Amino acid sequence: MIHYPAIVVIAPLVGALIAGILSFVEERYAYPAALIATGISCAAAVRDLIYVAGHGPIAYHMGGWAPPMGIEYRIDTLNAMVLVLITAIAFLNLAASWPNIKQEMPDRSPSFYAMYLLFVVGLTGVASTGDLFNLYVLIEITSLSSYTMIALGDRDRGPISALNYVFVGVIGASFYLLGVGYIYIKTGTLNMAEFATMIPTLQDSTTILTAFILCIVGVFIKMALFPLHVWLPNAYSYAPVGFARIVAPLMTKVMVYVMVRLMITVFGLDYIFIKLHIADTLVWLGTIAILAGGVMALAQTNLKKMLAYIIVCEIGYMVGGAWLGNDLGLTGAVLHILNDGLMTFALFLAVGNMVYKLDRVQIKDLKGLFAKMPWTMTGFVLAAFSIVGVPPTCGFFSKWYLILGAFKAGAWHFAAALIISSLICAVLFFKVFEVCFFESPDTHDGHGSDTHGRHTTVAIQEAPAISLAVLGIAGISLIVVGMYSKTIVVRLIWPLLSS
Amino acid sequence: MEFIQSIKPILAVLIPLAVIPVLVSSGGRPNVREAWTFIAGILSFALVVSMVPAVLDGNRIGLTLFPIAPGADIALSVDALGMLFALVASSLYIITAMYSIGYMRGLNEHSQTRFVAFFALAISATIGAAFSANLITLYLFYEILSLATYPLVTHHQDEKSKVSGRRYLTFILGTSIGLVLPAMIWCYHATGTLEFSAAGIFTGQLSTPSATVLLLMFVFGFAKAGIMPVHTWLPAAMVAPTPVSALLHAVAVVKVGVFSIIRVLTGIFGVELLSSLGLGGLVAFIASVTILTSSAIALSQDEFKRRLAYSTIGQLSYIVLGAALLSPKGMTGGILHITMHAFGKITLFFCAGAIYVATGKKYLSQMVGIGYRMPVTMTAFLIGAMSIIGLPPTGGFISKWYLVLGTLEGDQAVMLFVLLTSSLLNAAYFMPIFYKAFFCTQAEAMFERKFDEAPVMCVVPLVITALISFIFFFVPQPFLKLSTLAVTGFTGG
Amino acid sequence: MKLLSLIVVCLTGGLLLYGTADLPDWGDPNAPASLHLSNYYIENAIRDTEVPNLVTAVLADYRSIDTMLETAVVFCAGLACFLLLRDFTPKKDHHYRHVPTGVILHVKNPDRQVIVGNEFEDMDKEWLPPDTIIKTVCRMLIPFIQIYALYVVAHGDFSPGGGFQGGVILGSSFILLAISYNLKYLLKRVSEKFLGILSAAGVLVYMGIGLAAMVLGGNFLDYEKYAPIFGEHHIRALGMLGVEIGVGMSVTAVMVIIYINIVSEGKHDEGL
Amino acid sequence: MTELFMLIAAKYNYCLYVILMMIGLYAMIAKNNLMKKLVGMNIFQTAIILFYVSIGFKHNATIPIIMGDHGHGGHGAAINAADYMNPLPHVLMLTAIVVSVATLGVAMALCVKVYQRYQTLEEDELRMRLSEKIKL
Repeated sequence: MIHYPAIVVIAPLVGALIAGILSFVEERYAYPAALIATGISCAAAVRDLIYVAGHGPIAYHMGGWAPPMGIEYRIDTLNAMVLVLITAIAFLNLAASWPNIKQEMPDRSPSFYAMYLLFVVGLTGVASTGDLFNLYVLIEITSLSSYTMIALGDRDRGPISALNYVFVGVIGASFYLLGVGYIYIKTGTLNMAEFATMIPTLQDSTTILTAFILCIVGVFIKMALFPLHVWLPNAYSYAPVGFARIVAPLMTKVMVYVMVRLMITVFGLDYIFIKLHIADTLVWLGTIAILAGGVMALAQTNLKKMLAYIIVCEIGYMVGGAWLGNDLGLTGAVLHILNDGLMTFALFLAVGNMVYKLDRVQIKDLKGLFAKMPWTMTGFVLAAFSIVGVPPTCGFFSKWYLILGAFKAGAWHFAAALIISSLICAVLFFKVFEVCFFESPDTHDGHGSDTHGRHTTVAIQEAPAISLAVLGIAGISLIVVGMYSKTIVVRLIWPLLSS
Repeated sequence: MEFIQSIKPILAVLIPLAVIPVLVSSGGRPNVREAWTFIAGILSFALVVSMVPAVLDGNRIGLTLFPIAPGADIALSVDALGMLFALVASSLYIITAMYSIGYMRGLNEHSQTRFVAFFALAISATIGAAFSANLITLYLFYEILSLATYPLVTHHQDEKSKVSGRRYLTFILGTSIGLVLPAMIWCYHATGTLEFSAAGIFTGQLSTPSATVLLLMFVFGFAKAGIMPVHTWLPAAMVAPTPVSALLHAVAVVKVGVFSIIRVLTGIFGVELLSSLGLGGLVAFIASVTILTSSAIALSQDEFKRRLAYSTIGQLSYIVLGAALLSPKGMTGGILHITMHAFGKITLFFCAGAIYVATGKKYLSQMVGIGYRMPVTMTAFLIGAMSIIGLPPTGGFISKWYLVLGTLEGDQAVMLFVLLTSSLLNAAYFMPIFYKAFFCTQAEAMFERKFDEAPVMCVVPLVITALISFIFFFVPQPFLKLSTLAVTGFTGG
Repeated sequence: MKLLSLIVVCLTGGLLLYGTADLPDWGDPNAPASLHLSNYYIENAIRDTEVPNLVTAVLADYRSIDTMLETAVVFCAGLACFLLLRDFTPKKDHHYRHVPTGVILHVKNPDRQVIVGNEFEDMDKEWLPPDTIIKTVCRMLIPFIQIYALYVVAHGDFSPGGGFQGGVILGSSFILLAISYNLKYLLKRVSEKFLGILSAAGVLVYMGIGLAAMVLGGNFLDYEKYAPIFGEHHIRALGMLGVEIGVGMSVTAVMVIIYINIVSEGKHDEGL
Repeated sequence: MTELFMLIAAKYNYCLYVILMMIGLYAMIAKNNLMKKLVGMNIFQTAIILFYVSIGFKHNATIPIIMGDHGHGGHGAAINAADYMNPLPHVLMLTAIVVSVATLGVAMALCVKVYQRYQTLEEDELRMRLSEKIKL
């Protein structure tokens, strides 16, 4: 009897509770407990992936009840992959972030770990549940813990941006809840798989249409798709670094996973693309998101804000790709969930190291960083190349599938947007590299030292070793995932589409 | 003609890559670091040479590394064209490594470890591009090369190199992502594969207008080939130290651009498709425009390295012109010119560097009468210049000879006229330098007659490359055989 | 801005109303929602779980992972209030009242402390004298509220009630104590450490029951698997009771934590 | 006209919940004071709870607690589903109520923190104080 689906979700919850207790009893042991919890969860997720890749989906009946009556956790290749991504990043981030967390909130870091683990519980739950209402509860856990942790960041603007995020998040979650309500009224069941069998008979009922629109709009709000993204830049740039490193790569990507899950298993591909005619409007929405995200990122002076807008741009990739209507576009979107999670994680790791040392993230303050923090900058450069889409790294390969899907679907505007956004990202990152490479740290603003040959050798002040090690692992995984993207696609994503 | 499975190509690519951590770690001790560069250079050159006999008798060595998508995976395969280019790149790497020791120590440049490390990365990317079996592997190494050379071009980290670095990137990265990527994906979408094959991958499902658009996207996409509208990054990149300009901008970087265009013309489109659609003439026209205008601009350039840069742009378009003639002789001439131009132009860049190290002079107007002070450098400059112009005792003559035969074979009189006038222009902008260096009156000479050369480590590579381009005239053997073999592969089928 | 939001709101309203066009009428018995799944619950929930209150049966047994995550949300809210508002900086000045004479001392520097005993009494800044009537009534009322709360928790199986409702009532009894007396009075009896541990322990109880089922071979939260230990009879009802107690514990603790932190803005000295 | 009226009469619970929700949504978006936004949020969530609970209602059916002799192993008389209300929406709404309470608690804690920092809860004053804070 394989219990891995349950262990993946339960382990962080047990860890959170123990860390919660330990924060009152023995503060020292809270961090190791958190580390062990995420480690177990990561191991279970990997075992899940191996099992599912080998033997097909697992259906885990919670409480021993068969699906329509009880809640069922269905793990197939898609969410096994996403689960491994979530738990791996959670574990690595926890290992890398303790210096940052100790620096930012010395007096309450044990309970921060408890809240962090609750966030991980929410994410892993969202990625593995097979029940529509249970998904709402898990989305609430994720957002509740992210509201609090964002407010712990910047003294002046943290609470306000968290509050804005609360209002927008509640609207999003409630729309989704309403959509589930409409589904429940029409079919009487809350289980995804069973609802999928009922869809063919209810093809043309207006309620199912409104239910679909409500669910999708709710997920778009949580995903920060372009017109609804207003809360994201403030929330992610004023969050504490330890938390920004996990919310940036995962929160929006898991919501994209929910959208893909809604498209494939719940409503069914033929209902969405044949019955409804909103596919190409959503591809246009994706295109606008890509371009708007890129342009706004160009205008930023704060490095974290710039990366936040790049996330808005990446969301445009995935939404546009998923709605192209052919298997290549969907493969590209799913592969991009994995790649973009890794890329953003590596980027925010590097930014976290910079903040740990420099404590300022305005781009103009990053002078001479290649000399001062060479290893962090190499990690940052590798992640930047992956976002731009330079071949050895994984960003290129998901763009490859997305553009192919766009060609196949004849969506020239989407393909053009992808190319233009790669160029914009190139300009963005080289604007930062110029500041870091050319100006040596002690020259005053304005002109770099243009005297030939005379250079101050700057002492290397690197971030702590553990953060660098994790940044190294993230960097290497970027290239490895890139190289093995075909095995990922053929073994994990295509069986999904054919089923 | 069969496919030998061997790991030699990947080893040749990995050796310079593997040596980088060693270089970085031995940063403190310069001599150890230089020794390691040499070991890497010699090892990879030996590996490349060991593959020559197998390639010469017609079969290809290769290996598939990572499957990326059905029909497009990262794979290396060495054929005649790839072998020729890899031989040039790896041999000149050793010579330039020696030269850069002399140059960098002569001017005690800062952060030499970073310089050497990125140099090795650039070379490994070049060899990788030479051995790539399909368009996606070529694109992969092309991108790595353009990003690896950015820190080399902007080595001085001052305002001027920042501006030229920005221009370098906008052109190279902009065109490669903006034009080549969509074009490549368009091909993959249309045909389902990106493997270079003699008969081209388009089996008829490509209409003329879309074929022209695709071809133009590729030609202007590979901005490293310096075709006219996208060439401005090359003169701007002259702000880099001379070893960088010498190897990268005379041999590695620009040659990868031209090499990719040839690969696309012969491997993706196929000679029959191009001649049937008449696209060869279009590319030839673009190339000839570049040749004439760049040679004309070179006349007016006073700075030594900028003049050499514009002459490189002209010479590169010779190679593209050769490939675009679609006649066997023309293509052989074009491919052979890769080698001849490489050795000739690198000599000239070495001379420029030597003069700068010895006298600190950059501008030609300040070099009147330099022959008295640095006769060895200037005679090597003469041989290099003659090879570029195409005069008999040097190797350049042979490739120009085949190019002219190619134009006659393809009965394109206009191209013949272009070749001859540009040779005249080459002579027009090289000979005055030599003349003023030696035959100037006592009053004008800016240097007294004392024999005072650049450091030995600079002059020796100078002399070696001059001698090689001289010997090529008599025994061009490995390269000529390779280019004829490559051409029979493309046309003969 | 107001007009724009009005338009948006009316738009969504229109969409929702459009959606209700072919919904079943209110309360008609053969609407699809009340045919498929709920009939199964009504007909054989009593047979499977021997718990007459169907809502608790579904809540704590059929969909028990939902409720566990629900208690996790409650724990998360309590932890959030602690994390956000709690500040440990010591208070700068103190007010003491000398009980026999009624003189009020205002001690300015923080390290000079006065021993709070029968002679001196710690006092809030906006100190309002505790009205004896309220104090005595509340002192009498609170025990009965607490007993009623425990009844509600325990009788979730037979009568409407359960962990959440009972926990809230128990929590409100503590809050009543804090309102009638003052916050320090409550904190003396129910320390912050106790509340923190209780809130986590509640969810751990719930989790423990689930994990034990896994250890005994069943799926997570499958109460059948306790049969060999607790006997075959009423095993699911027992499982549910244990779960309800866990929920009640954590809800009580979290209610009190939220009240304390918000009222005293995290300083845990004066409250309402 | 009458059948439209009949339609409204039969489905008046849905109209009610939509109106309530729109009030809540409007308050959340348009109101200037943060606390009023919180109240709006609460109305918004309560409207959805009303909608769910109204799904579960059946005419002349009692609350979903099975009374009398049906208990103990179910060998008593068969239970007629029509005369008990649908328990599932009530379960779901128990969870949704707890979620809205938790969110309200966290949002209120955030408001307290904002007030501690800026001494105001009015949106426009906040924006003014924020901008002048950036300048100094």
